[in-house]
Amino acid sequence: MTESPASLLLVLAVLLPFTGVIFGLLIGGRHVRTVALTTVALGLAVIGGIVWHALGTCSGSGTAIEYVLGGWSPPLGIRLRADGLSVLMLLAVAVVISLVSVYAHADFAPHDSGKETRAPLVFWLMLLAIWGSLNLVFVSGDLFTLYVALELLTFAGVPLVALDGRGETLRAALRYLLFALLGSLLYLLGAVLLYGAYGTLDIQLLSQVVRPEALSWAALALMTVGLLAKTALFPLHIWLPPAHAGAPAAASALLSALVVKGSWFLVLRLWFDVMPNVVTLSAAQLLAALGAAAIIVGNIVALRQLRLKLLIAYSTVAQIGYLFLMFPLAFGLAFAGMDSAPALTGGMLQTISHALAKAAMFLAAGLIYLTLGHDRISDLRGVAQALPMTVTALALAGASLIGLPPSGGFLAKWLLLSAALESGQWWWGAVMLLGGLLTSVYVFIIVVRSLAPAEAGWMPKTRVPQYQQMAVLALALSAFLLGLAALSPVDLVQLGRTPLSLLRGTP
Amino acid sequence: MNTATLFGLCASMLIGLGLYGLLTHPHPLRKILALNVIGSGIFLLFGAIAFRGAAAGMNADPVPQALLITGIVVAFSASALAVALLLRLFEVTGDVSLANEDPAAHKDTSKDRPHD
Amino acid sequence: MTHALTRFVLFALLWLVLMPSLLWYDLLIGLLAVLAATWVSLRLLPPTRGSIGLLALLMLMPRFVWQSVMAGWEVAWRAFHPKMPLAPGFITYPTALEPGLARNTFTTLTSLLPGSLPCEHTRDGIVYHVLDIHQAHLEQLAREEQRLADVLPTARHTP
Amino acid sequence: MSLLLNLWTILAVSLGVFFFLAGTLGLLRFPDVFTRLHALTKADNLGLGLVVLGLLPQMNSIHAMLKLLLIWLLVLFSGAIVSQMLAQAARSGEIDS
Amino acid sequence: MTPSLALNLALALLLLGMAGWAVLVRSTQAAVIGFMVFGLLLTLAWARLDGLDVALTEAAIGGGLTGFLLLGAAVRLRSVEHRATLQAPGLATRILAALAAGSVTLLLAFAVLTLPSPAPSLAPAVAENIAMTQVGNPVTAVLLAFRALDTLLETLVLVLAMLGIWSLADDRVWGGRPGFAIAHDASGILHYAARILVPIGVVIGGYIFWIGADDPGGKFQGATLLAAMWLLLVLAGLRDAPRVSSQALRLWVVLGPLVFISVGLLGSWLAGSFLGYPQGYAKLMIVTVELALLPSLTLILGLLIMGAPKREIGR
Repeated sequence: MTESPASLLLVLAVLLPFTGVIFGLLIGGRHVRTVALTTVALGLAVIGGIVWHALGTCSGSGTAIEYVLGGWSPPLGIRLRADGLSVLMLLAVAVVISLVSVYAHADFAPHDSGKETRAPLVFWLMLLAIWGSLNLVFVSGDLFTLYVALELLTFAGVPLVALDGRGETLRAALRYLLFALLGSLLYLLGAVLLYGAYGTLDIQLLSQVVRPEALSWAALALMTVGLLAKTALFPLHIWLPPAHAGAPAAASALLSALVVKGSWFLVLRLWFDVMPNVVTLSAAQLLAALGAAAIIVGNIVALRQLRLKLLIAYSTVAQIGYLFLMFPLAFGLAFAGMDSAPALTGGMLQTISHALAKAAMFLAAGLIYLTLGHDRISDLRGVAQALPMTVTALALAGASLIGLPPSGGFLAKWLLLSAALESGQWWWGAVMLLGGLLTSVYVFIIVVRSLAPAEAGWMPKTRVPQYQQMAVLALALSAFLLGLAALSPVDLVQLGRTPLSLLRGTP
Repeated sequence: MNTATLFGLCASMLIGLGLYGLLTHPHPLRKILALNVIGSGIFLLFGAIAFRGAAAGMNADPVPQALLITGIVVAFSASALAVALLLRLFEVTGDVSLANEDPAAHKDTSKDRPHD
Repeated sequence: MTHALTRFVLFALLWLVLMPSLLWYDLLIGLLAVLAATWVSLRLLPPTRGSIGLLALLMLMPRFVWQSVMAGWEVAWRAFHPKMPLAPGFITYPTALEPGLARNTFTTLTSLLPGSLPCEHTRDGIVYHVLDIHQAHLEQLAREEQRLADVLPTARHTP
Repeated sequence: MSLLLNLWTILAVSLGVFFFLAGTLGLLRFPDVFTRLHALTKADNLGLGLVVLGLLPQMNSIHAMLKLLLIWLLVLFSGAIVSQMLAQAARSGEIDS
Repeated sequence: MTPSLALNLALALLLLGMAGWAVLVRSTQAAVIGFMVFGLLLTLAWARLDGLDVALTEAAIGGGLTGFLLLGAAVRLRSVEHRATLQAPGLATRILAALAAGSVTLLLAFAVLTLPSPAPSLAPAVAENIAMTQVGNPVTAVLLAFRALDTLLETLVLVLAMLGIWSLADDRVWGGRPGFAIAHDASGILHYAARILVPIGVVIGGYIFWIGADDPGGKFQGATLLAAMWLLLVLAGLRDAPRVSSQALRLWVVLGPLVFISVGLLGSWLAGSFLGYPQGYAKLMIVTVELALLPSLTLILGLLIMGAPKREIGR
């Protein structure tokens, strides 16, 4: 256990964004953007400190960062804990949040009159709230605190979905809320059962006492189903496309790139850290089968979309599918007594590269909409002329989604593919390849259409500021260059983690 | 049968009832109500578990009871947000249907403005 | 000032009934709550016009509690009686009480009386629903109004 | 002594329950919303009062008794207000019997 | 069968009956009223399960405020009730839903029957450590010491929900007042009730709040009662709903969370841990947090009921 003053950074990572929300609300008016951007800058420093600290211990003892709140150690109290998975997610989310903030600088500017307006206040406060809630999801070591974190995330996401105020976005927001509430209730139900059975909600303690018995199995099933509804895994995805496509571009980027990852991360925690010895390979296969269906269905429906934003939203449905392929791969390897680390690393890379690439794509779509005044895929000509950087970003982000080298998506798929072959589950590899093929079709269509020259005399509807394009490009470039992480000397993912095969006990 | 088991079983049935209501009612307000029934069932189950944990001179385990208070408040906030959203939807569209809008709405019409 | 003091004492008594502790911090919180209540009460019910002596009102309480016993007994009798003797109807009681505080206090107290239920304020007076239209409700209401006016001399219209 | 007090409690609470029963019976038997309001408010007021009186000797301190009486008074007052509001609403046709 | 078991059994059956009514009855208003009765019965169930704190919270928030909220919505949506129920699902959906619900119930019933005995419990751990928190009520000790982080986060949940509701306003009326129903009849009975009851409610709310340190009760229950008093004032037309742009309102709303976080940070300085309390000062710090939370919670709970801003800012 490492509890140095630096561990207090975990508390700050959660509370700093929320303090920003409080001050933003209090000061309000035209200053909310300033408050938000200041908070983002401070938050970046905090996350930087955590990463630096983690890298320091990583080369040394290799233990997770822990913080026991109020000095009351679990099971009575609550502890925060950041292992490699948490640190990576903290970092990825911080990058996306700050670049989205840069992008949104002009879109949610204070009103000229100096009077407070609705959309900027809500956007900036909810951006901070999403950040704080996600950080809490990543570092919380307690199942009930995680429930509160899930609800915070939902309450921060719903106003962004409905930010536009039109009837259809309100409907999408309400549907999203109902799905999400059922999801968190099922999660809570599972947590209640676990407390009834083992008398603790602390993840570390629970993982030591949980037994493969009917009660644990029921809890795991309920919690997983609930979280899948929140993650929008096929067939529980129907709420996602209208909710994500109807929001303003910057909000869509937050929702699609980040918010769905919160509940996904919890599935990962439950299966890999809380109850690895309860999980069966067939359950993992079932999860991956849903993922495979999501990949196929999501991509095919995406191909049939006429509007860019809906296409990107359906592409999220498909990409969420990928995130679940790692489950049977990792458990397959662990069952066979092999090292499951590459599968886990592959899955994490997939998540992070999707977060970066999807944020880039939604923001790019926003710029395209501003320039053209519409986002019909059939009529994208002139875009490359007006927005060269944005189209480059779109292509780079697309390349990462497809999995072209040296993108993060490539490295992720490479690791997952080799895990599939190694564990003798080639069919998941086949699904990945097919998904990549389908993805490449729509990415290709979008890029080619945007490259078409505009009609003579065509003028962009709005001139897009250069820095917005640069923010999008930075996101896409990070996704594209993420593959170079393979060159990194340390595997941060495994920081403070016990190999799965050890947790399960030798088969 | 002891008190905890009795209320635990009652809670299981409440959760099932709520789930059925949530899945079958088309009216969003009924769905919100059903979610509240599910929530109450979960809380009651947790209460039964707390009651089983009576020890050290306490009539019930206070940790779940404290968590329940948090849970009830969170559930209320969720209901309030959902109701406000529903009323706003009614105000804007004159309807409360959650059904998918007709496929034509997915096509681009130049009059709508998805974002700016 | 006396009004404020009376109310303060009444609320302080209420607090002591709820929390009969003489520890200084309990009393401090109690003082805060009582001061807040007195302030709210003075804002909501300024003592200048149509003032109701709360103390005087409390003196009336026992009588109306007794009336409510009779009322319960009467309803139970009618409900259990096989023939269910009812002759319901509306009567209008022309009151001299000022609209607002005084009149509402009157209707609230008389809603406890046997067999009558205030339902509406009209220009002619207060409309009561009664269970038995043949009983002498108007006379009884007049007696109650006199009692109320005795403890609250300012409650009546100056004719 | 305590036997006598327990006897009093049983007697008074039973009587209270009897009046609650009367109120419910009236609710079912009486013809319209106004008469039902009579049944509900007046019988239940008395029922609650008797239950409170019955429970008084079971309280272990004076202030617990005062608290119980206070609850009764508050319920009495709220009941009087609510019955007037309901009667007004019924009279103006906002609710139907 | 012992009387106690008979009582429990009757209560459980009533609960199921009322929940069944709330879920299955055709009319939405009838369903909501059923749900409110269900909430009252649930309060009794909590008392049977020795959860007086929970019973109070359930009565105040679970049954009372939620019921009020849903009833208001049901009345407002009366005109679309018929249309909304037209799209009732077919028999196949109903059967599938019943199967899903039934299997979850069976799964849970099975889980309940296989819960281990003796039950694991943190009660001994609470008993061992409660002296250090200097509060007498174990539930309060859990809420404000052992698991204070959850309570801090919960206040943030409330703030976010309030912001979420405000965000549903029309742009033109941003900053205005919620369109909460108001009766301006100064001689009306509601008006009268508010003027008499509210001050009494303030004393009782203060008492419920303060008793929470050692006995069942606490800031949430107290704040709910105070919020109800505020709603009564607004409903009776004695006070208007506040402007959401009001600086004073916002200050009071964020006061609780802000003090909570500050006290937490103070703990990390003085006691070496965030939300830790230095020896001997636990109760003082807990009371400070609770006192700051009371007005914030009161306002937020009231605002959650009042809904989104609807009326323009009058000048």
